[in-house]
Parts: sequence; structure tokens; C-alpha cells
Amino acid sequence: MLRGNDLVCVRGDRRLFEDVNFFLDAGGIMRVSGPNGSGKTSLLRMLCGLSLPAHGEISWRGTAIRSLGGEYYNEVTYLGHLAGVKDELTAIENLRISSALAGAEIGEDKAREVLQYVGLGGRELLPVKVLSQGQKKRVALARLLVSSTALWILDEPLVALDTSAIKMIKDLLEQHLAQGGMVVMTTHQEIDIAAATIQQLQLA
Amino acid sequence: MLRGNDLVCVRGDRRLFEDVNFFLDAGGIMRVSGPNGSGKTSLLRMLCGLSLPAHGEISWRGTAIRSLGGEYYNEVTYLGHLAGVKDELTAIENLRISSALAGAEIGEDKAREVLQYVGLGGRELLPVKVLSQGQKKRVALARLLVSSTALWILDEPLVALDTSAIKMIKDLLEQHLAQGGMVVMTTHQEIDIAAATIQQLQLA
Amino acid sequence: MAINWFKYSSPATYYSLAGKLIPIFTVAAVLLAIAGLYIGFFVAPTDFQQGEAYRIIFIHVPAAWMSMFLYLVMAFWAAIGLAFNTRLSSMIATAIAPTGAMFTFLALWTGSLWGKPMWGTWWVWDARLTSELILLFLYIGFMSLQAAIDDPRRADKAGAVIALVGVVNIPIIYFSVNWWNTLHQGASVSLTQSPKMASTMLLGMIIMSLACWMYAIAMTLIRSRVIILERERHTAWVAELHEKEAA
Amino acid sequence: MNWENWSEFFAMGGYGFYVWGSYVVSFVCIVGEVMLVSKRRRTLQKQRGLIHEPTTKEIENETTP
Amino acid sequence: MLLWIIQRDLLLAMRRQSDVLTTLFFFIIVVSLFPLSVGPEMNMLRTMAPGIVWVAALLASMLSLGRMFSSDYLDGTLEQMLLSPHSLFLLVLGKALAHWLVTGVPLVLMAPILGIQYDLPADALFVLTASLLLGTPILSLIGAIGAALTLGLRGGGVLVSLLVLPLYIPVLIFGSGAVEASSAGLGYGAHFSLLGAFLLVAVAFSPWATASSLRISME
Amino acid sequence: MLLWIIQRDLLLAMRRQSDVLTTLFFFIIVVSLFPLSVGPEMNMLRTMAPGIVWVAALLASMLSLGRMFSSDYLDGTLEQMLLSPHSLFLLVLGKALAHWLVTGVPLVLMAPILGIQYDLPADALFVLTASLLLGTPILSLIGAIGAALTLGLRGGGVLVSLLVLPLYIPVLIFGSGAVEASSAGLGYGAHFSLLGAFLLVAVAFSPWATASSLRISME
Ligand code: HEM
Ligand SMILES: Nc1ncnc2c1ncn2[C@@H]1O[C@H](COP(=O)(O)OP(=O)(O)OP(=O)(O)O)[C@@H](O)[C@H]1O
Ligand SMILES: Nc1ncnc2c1ncn2[C@@H]1O[C@H](COP(=O)(O)OP(=O)(O)OP(=O)(O)O)[C@@H](O)[C@H]1O
Ligand SMILES: [Mg+2]
Ligand SMILES: [Mg+2]
Repeated sequence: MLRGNDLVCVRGDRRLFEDVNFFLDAGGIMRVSGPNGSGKTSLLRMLCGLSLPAHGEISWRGTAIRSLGGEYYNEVTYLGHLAGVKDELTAIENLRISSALAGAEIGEDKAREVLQYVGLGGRELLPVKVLSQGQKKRVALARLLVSSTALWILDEPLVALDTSAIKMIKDLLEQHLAQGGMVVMTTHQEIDIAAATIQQLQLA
Repeated sequence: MLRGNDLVCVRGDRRLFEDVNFFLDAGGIMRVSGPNGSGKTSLLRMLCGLSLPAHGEISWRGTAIRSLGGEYYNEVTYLGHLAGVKDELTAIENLRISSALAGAEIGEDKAREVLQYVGLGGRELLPVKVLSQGQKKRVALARLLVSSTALWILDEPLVALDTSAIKMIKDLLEQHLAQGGMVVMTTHQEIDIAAATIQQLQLA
Repeated sequence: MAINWFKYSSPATYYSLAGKLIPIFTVAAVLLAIAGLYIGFFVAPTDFQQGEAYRIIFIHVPAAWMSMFLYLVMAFWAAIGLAFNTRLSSMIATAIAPTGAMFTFLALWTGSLWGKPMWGTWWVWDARLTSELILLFLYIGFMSLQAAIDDPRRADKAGAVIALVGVVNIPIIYFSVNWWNTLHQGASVSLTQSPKMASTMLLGMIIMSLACWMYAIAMTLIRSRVIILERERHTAWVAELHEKEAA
Repeated sequence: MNWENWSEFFAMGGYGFYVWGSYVVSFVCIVGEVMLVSKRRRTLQKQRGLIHEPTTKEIENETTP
Repeated sequence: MLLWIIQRDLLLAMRRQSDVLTTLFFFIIVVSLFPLSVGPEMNMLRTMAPGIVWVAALLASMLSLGRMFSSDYLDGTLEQMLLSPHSLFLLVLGKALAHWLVTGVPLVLMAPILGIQYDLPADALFVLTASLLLGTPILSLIGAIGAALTLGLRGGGVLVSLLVLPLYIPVLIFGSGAVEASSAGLGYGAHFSLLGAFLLVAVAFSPWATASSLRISME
Repeated sequence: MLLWIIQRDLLLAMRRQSDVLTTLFFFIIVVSLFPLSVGPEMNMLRTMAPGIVWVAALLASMLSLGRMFSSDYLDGTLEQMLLSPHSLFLLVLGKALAHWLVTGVPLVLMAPILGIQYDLPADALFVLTASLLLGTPILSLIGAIGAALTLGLRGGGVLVSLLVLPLYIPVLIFGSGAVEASSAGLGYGAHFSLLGAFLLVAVAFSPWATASSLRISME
């Protein structure tokens, strides 16, 4: 489904990686690893079309993502370093807005339920800015629970999370994979995820 | 040396923790742990005097830190979630400025050497904004290498770091402790640090 | 006198004390207003220069006075709150601001309604008018700063700083505006004050001012009680209070 | 008594608009202020059942300065 | 979608409570500063009034441009918007409209009162208000382009003025020109039709330009 | 320490390249907008000139207040400053001075040229420049208080204007008053001594108020 062909990334005077090739099929997870600054985030941003590779092509279901546009975005969810969470809004409002933006509107009850599930019960109505780092991250991750997209691109989703939250994410990812979803992720922390196909992409 | 007496933290309508008592002596490390939102960051900010406890007192060498002021800050280094690293400046400039601010000016050569040590060799002259998450964190942590303070207060120092950097931080902390320094830290990742006394403070 | 003042600086005691005082001040305000308005409209004679229009004075001057006094009172309580970290005084300062702003607005409004028949224009850039306008901005600045801050402790302290800086500036503003205005050949119109005011007019004005004072006090008490409830809603005594009210 | 009849009273010697404009607006402001405060109080009372959590231990030393 | 994004932005504006009010007060304060620095002669103030009100409206609207995208940019929401399957044109149009509702409309409502401070006659007040009503949406729409281009540049706040002010100038000239023409007893119809034409052009093209600027800034 | 913090802030300003230039251009543009919106009569423009230049200077200085602390706040540097063993008073004074060097001084240098555009006579130009030289540091110092108080509040940019503009008014009145007095052939010594007195008061008290505001805002 998602294929990368001879990808090259150049940042400033540096060639971060070259000849990166991969193919990710339904139910598969690809973990991008490498030391700090090896280009993981840069690769992930390429995969969502937020930046262009210096060379090579990324295709989705056989078509270059550049020519897909909105169609592609119907099937991708990207969670980057920045959570895309508004400090002034409450967790509920944030979740409803971000999922509506992603094309999947949800009601207040559903949002409440999801937030309860990610462990923010009782804090749904606080402005996000007063939440702790880990709680903010949970608000951002809650989007995954209501997303119906096939491909999830996650940049360090485990940062700042405690063990119970990590366990939750693990379950969530496994369930998504079992339903034929795909995941591309980076993380410096150890996590074992059961999946049909597991790939490791080592940069630098 | 650092003592907390019956500390209570109230945030909004929530009482995050109460009756927190501890005593940290030279060479000791205290690891504050607890799930997301249990008040670790809040406790650390109290310990540096950035916020006041709702009740209870924190004292350093027997004197309440509130009445110590600048004297206390001569002996403390705090690294929070926010790195205090300026995006537009280069790593060298950042390091020199932050250590001068902390009262320990260093020269350009020294700064270069330290940055080399934390693995930023060859990237000292790039503006920090183009660095990766992990590299930014390293720039912030580099301050510890030039600091001569006794008490280090570190909020999630391992976030976004790769394994080699974590190893480096571990060595650094052990060396600091061996010289009679003190460390208070939080982290959700596993790390084993050898120290004269190891305390675990569990919140919530 | 062995009154324990600190006892009254506890929100719980203040709350019940204020509750008892509110009716007194409210009744006083209403009675004084009735008396003042009666004197103003039915006893005081028509002004030979301004005709009936001068009757605006009975609301204009009290409002103008209150607007200035209340700022001082507000800054005073805010300063006490900042210096001694007594939350109650900060709450009182916060409670005063809207009333002060309202009186400032009224002084401006009634003043320009007076200005139209007297000077032929709604507004001139006269020193007194201009400094009253700036006073309104100071009030609004104070209130919006406090509104923009969520943490009440920080809001109190930040508000206190701006109130104090403002209080230092009020005389400076007043004199600079005054000087600015008179350096030029002066506004083409000036306040047409009758030098000797009929004693009934003066009486009416004073009674109305007293009414405004009483109103301001009552309003401050009421609003500070609400603020206390908002801020302390999770304390034991507020919970008890609610239970008592519910029963 | 200054006024012969009510209509004279309301006319205020031709200045009715200005005089009554002042007093009516003042009255509206005062009533408005009172209403705003009581509304604030009522919202508080409405919320209190929702917000108050009897489970959290109460903070006694918060009530004294 | 359009409605939905407007609603979201209005919600944010309400949440930040002071947003609407502060733009308005900025406008009021700037207008009131001029007499203080120019002097209190009414005749002169009356001639200056339309110009001052228009310049103040322009500044107020420009200063709030910063908020149009930057907070969405900083917390990553904008990235998500670019990745959204919805049309970016509509999204951007919605944001510009919300900006106008929050900053432009209050200015329009306030203008007559400020005009009174400058002793403008009733018909000049009417023309002033009407010209602002036509002109301020253009300011928001054009401003959106500038805001999008300067996204993430640290000097942004002032850089955006630099980009946007030259584009605002025609609006300013015809807006204040209309009032002056009416004061001079000339017709102001031509001014208004020009402003209307600008508005149509801006609605048609600015969201498109803004959308491409956003894509460029985010790359 | 004082020098050192000034140096750092200047370095940052240089690094962000456009900072100095954009404030300056903002000033120039605002001053040049008025003839466009008020109309081209030279006599009137000449009388308005000191007022306009002063208002523009005030706005330009105010708009750049946002940057004084906010970037340090967002990236945590300010936290480090509060934890620094150095005196916060000096730190804050240094930052206000750096702000003045970056925003005030260019305005002062530019003012004579803009004055010429408005056909001001030579001695009026001189008085205008001198009044700006005395007045702009006061603006930076008072502004620092507002900037510190509104730290981290999202509506900050406009809120700071609301807080600070009323406090700027005396400076504005005496600054532009000096020029007008000199044009009218009156002495301007009194204006200048008052401005000087304000400056002294501001240097003595504003860093102190700013430092406490910072502590309050960071708590
Ligand atoms: C918007 C317009 C106006 C404003 C903001 C305003 C403001 C004030 C203020 C602040 C005071 C109290 C001054 C003091 O006690 O020192 C005052 C008093 C007074 N005003 Fe006005 N005023 C306005 C218009 C007028 C007009 C049009 C008149 C009469 C034609 C007027 C007549 C008076 C009188 C007689 C007093 C009492 C003076 C005294 O007791 O010393 N005002 N006004
Ligand atoms: N203008 C530039 N000149 C030189 N190098 C650059 C430039 N811009 C970016 N880089 C380099 O590009 C890399 C960006 O890496 P990226 O953010 O993708 O890393 P990452 O693998 O996500 O790292 P981390 O684990 O720390 O998040 C960094 O090594 C950075 O130094
Ligand atoms: N105004 C408020 N009302 C209610 N709760 C609040 C308020 N402000 C902060 N909190 C709570 O205070 C806590 C702050 O926790 P803190 O940031 O200290 O957590 P932490 O232990 O560092 O967590 P993490 O591991 O996620 O970093 C959060 O649980 C947050 O929900
Ligand atoms: Mg990365
Ligand atoms: Mg934390």
C-alpha cells in the first residue's frame, strides 16, 4: 500500500539518508529507528506529504502521493512532536475539533467516553494548558481512538507517557493492525507490538 | 541538605499531593515517580522556588528556601520540560549564554569541547531550530557538564534521547553524585543510577 | 480596643459580616437616592443660566467623584493584598473595579449629555474630560488583565501591580493633560460653573453623592461575596454554607 | 414645587432628552450591574452540585490568609 | 465546513475572553490618542477625523492578524488542517470571516461613537460607518495572506505589517475618501462601488492566495 | 551582568535580522499613511506632524513590547533567569535597555527624515528628535511592566497595549507638546525637564515593578 522508492533526504548541507526503500502492506507496522538527528522526523513528514524528498518517490496504493492530495489525507493520520492541541480549549473541545478537522465528526458523549478511556476522566472540562505533559499527550493521542483512517504515522507517541498509558497505546496499535490498519512510528523507548508484518527501518 | 516538610500541592480544585516529606543528603538521588498528572513537575517547580506550596516548607541547609533567594540559586540547576534553548542561536551561543546566566561563564573553546562531548560535534554552528528534538535536548543538557552547582533538579531529562545519549546522562549523573552532588529527577523511562543513597518518592 | 482584625480578614467571617451589612447599605442607598432626587427635582430652583439642564449635576458630579475615589480605594486594597498577601483585600479590589468603571462611564455619559445643550457639542478635548476618559481606560485595563488570568492568585497580584502603577500615574496624567490643554489658547468653551451654587443644589448633590457611596459599598460587598464563593467553593465552610442554604 | 404638571416635568424646560437621558441610563446601568452580579451568583449555585467533589479532602488552611 | 470553522474560531475568541474587547479598546485608544498629541482644536480634529479613524481601524485589524494562524501553527493544528480532507480554500475563508467577525464588526459598531468625539456631523458619521463596514472585511481577507506568509518567522508581528500595509492603502484611501467627499458635499457613490469591487475581488482571490501561502510556509 | 544581557539581546535581535528593520518600517509606514488618508494640504500636515510622529513612535515601540519577554518565556529561558543568582533588577533593566537600543534608537535616527516629509522647519526637527531621544527610553521602561504582566496570556499582544497606552499618555503629551511649543515660538525647556524627570523616575521604579511582575507571572 505505502511504498517508498529510493528516498533521499537532504537538510542544509547534510544528506541525512539515501536509498531508503520500503513497502508496507495492510496489517503491517514499520518502526523507524536511529540515533538523534538521523532523520526519522524528516522521513515521517515526507510520508505525509508535508515536505518533499530530494529524490525518490512515495506512493500510496500505487499512486504518487503528490498527485493524490485530499484523497490521501482521507486515509492518513499524522501525530507529530507537536500535539496540535489548543491550550485554551478543554480536552473535549480539542478532541471534537481535531477529529472534525480530520473529517470524522463526533458528538460530545463520544468524546467524553474516549477521554475517559485514555484516563482523563474528570479532567475533560479543564483547559488543556493546566494539564501535565503526559495528559496533553493523551489528549492528542485520543484522536487515534476515533480515527477511521488506514495509515497512522506517529512520531514518538510514547514521549512523556507513563507505563499504563504506554500499555494502552500498545493495545490500541495492535487492535488497529489486527483490523488491517498500517502504522509507521518512531520511538526511542522499547515497545513490543504484535503485528502481521513487523519491519524495522534503521537510519544512519 | 534539601528537606521537604509536609508539602501540599493544590492545583485548581485538585489537591495533587499532601504530606510529602523527604530529606536528601550529599551524594543522594531522589527519583520522583508517579503516573501522568500526579504532580511531579509541580513538585520540582516548588523545589526551585518557582511556585509556592499550599502548605509546608522546603529548606536547604536548614534555611527555608523562600528566605534564601539568590544564594540558593547559586547552588541549584533546574532543567524543566522547556529547555530554555533559543531557536535562533547556535548551540555554542546557547550554551555560553545559559551558563553565564547561571553564574558560570565559559569560553568558546570550552563550549565547543562540551558540545563535542554530548555528540553535537560538527553541528555547533547551526541555529538550534534546525536540530532534531533529541539534539535540542542535548544542547539543554550540555549545561550540566559545565555547572558547578550541588543540586540538580531534572524534569524528564531522558525524553527524546537515544540510547547512547541516555548512557551519557547516566554516567554524568553518577559522576556528579560521586562528587557529593545531589539530584532530584523524574522520568517515565527505566534508568539505573549508582548512588550513595537512592530514594524513590512515589506520588499518588 | 481588643478587636481581632485578623478575624475579619478571614473570608468566612467576612462573608457572614458582609451578608449582614448589605441590607443596611442598600436601604441607605435607596433612601438617600430618593431624598436626593426629590431635592434635586422638586426643591432645587431652576438655574438662571442653564435652565433645567443643570439638573444633570445631581448624577454627574457624584458619578465623577465616585469614579476617582473608587480607583484610589481599589488601589489601596490591591496594595494591601500585595504587601500582606491577604487574599480578602485583593478580592475587595477586584470587586470594586466594575462599579468604579460604571461610575466613570456614567460621568462621561452624563457629562456629554450635559455638554450638548451647554457647549453645543457632545465632547471637547478638555483636560478634565480627557483625564476622566483615561481613567476609564485604566479601569478597563485592570479588569481585562484580571479577566485574562485564570489563576486567581496571579490575577490578584498582577492586578495590584497595574493598579498601583496607575495610581502613581493619575496625578501625572491629570497635570499633564491640564497643562497640555492650557498651553494652547485653550478649549473654546469652558465649564460654566455658577460661582455661588444655591444651597439646596449643594445639598442635593451631597445627598446624591452619599447615596452613590452607599450603593458602591453595597455593590462591593455583594460582588466580593460572590467572588469569595467562586474562589473558595471547595473549602469546607462554603460547603457547609451551601448545605445550610439548601436545608 | 417647581412643576405645574407632569408634562412640564418631563419636558425639563426643553432639556428633557438630556436630563432624562442621563438619569435613565444611570438607572439602567445600576440595574444592569445588579442583575449581572445576581446572574453570576446564580450560575455559581447551579454549578455547585456539579463541581463540588465531596471526595477531595477539604483545604482548611486555605480559608485563612 | 465553512460554518464549522467559523464557529470554532469564535469559540476560541470567546474562550480567550478578552480578544474581542481588546482589539476594540485598542481602536478606541488609538483614536483618542491623536487629540492628545495633535492638540484639542476642534476644527482641525474634525478634518482629521475620518483619516484617523480609518488608520486606527487598519492598525487594529492588522495587529490582530498575528493571531489568525500563529497559534494554530505553534501547536500543530495548522499541520493537521493541511492534512485535512476538507477544502483548504473554505477553511481559510472561514478563518478570515471569523477574524472579521471578531475584530472588524466591533470596530464598525464603535466608529460612530468615536466620530462623535471628533464632532463629526450625522451624515459623515453614517458614511464613515458604512465605509468601514465595506472596508474591514477586505482588510481581514488581505491580511490573511500576509499572516500566512509570515507564519513562524519570529519577527512576524512586524513583518506582516510591512507586507500588508501597502495592500491596505487603496482601501484606506477610498474608505476615508468617501467620508471626506461626503463632508465636502460631493457624492461618495463612486468610492463605495470601488470598495465593493475590491471586496468581491478579495473574497474570490485572497483565500486562494492564503491557502497557497500556507502550503509554502508549512513546507 | 547588565552589559552582558544587553549584548545577548542585541545578538538575538541581529540574528532575527528583520527585528530592527521591521519596527522601523512600521514607524515609517504609519507616518506615511496619514497624508494618504487625511489629504495633502501642507499647512495642516505641518501642524499635525509632531503629533503623528509621536503617535507612530509610541505605537511602534509598543508593538515590539511583545517580544521583550515572550520568547524567553516560551522557551523557558525566563524561568532560568528567575533562578539565576544575578539581580533580577539588573537583568530587567538590561532587557529594557536592549529593547530601547533595538526599537527606540532607530526611530530617533529616522525621525528627522520623516519630519522633512512633513516640511517641518529645522529647529522643530531638532526638538522633535531630542524629545524622542528623551521619551523613547521611558516608553521601553514603562512598556516592560506591561509586557511582564501579560506574559503567557494568549490575548497578550493587544492586552499589553490596553495596559500600557494610558501610562504612555504623559510622555506623548510632553513629547509632542515640546515640538509644538517650539513651533509656536515658546520655550520648550519645561517640557524637556519634565520628560527628563519622568525618565529618572522610570529608570528607578520600572525595573523593580517589572521584576515583581515577572515573579508574579511565572508563579
Ligand atoms: C463628558 C463630559 C464630562 C466629563 C467627563 C466630566 C467630568 C467631571 C469630573 C471628573 C468632575 C469632578 C471634578 C472634581 O471634582 O474636581 C466633574 C464635575 C463637574 N462637572 Fe463635569 N464632566 C463633563 C461634562 C460636564 C459638563 C458639560 C458640565 C456643565 C456644563 C459639567 C459640569 C460639572 C460641574 C458643575 C462639576 C462640579 C465641579 C465641582 O464640584 O468642582 N461637566 N465633571
Ligand atoms: N540547515 C541544516 N543544515 C544542516 N543540518 C541540518 C539542517 N537542517 C536540519 N539538519 C539536520 O537534520 C536532522 C533532522 O533530523 P530529524 O529531526 O529528522 O531527526 P530525528 O531522527 O527525528 O531525531 P530525534 O530522534 O532527535 O527526533 C538533524 O540532524 C539536523 O542537524
Ligand atoms: N486549574 C486546575 N484545575 C484542576 N487541575 C489542575 C489545574 N491545574 C493543574 N491541574 C492538574 O495538576 C496536575 C499537574 O501535574 P504535573 O504537571 O505536576 O504532573 P506530572 O506529574 O509532571 O505529570 P507528567 O508525568 O504528565 O509530566 C495535572 O493533573 C493537572 O490536571
Ligand atoms: Mg524526531
Ligand atoms: Mg511533568
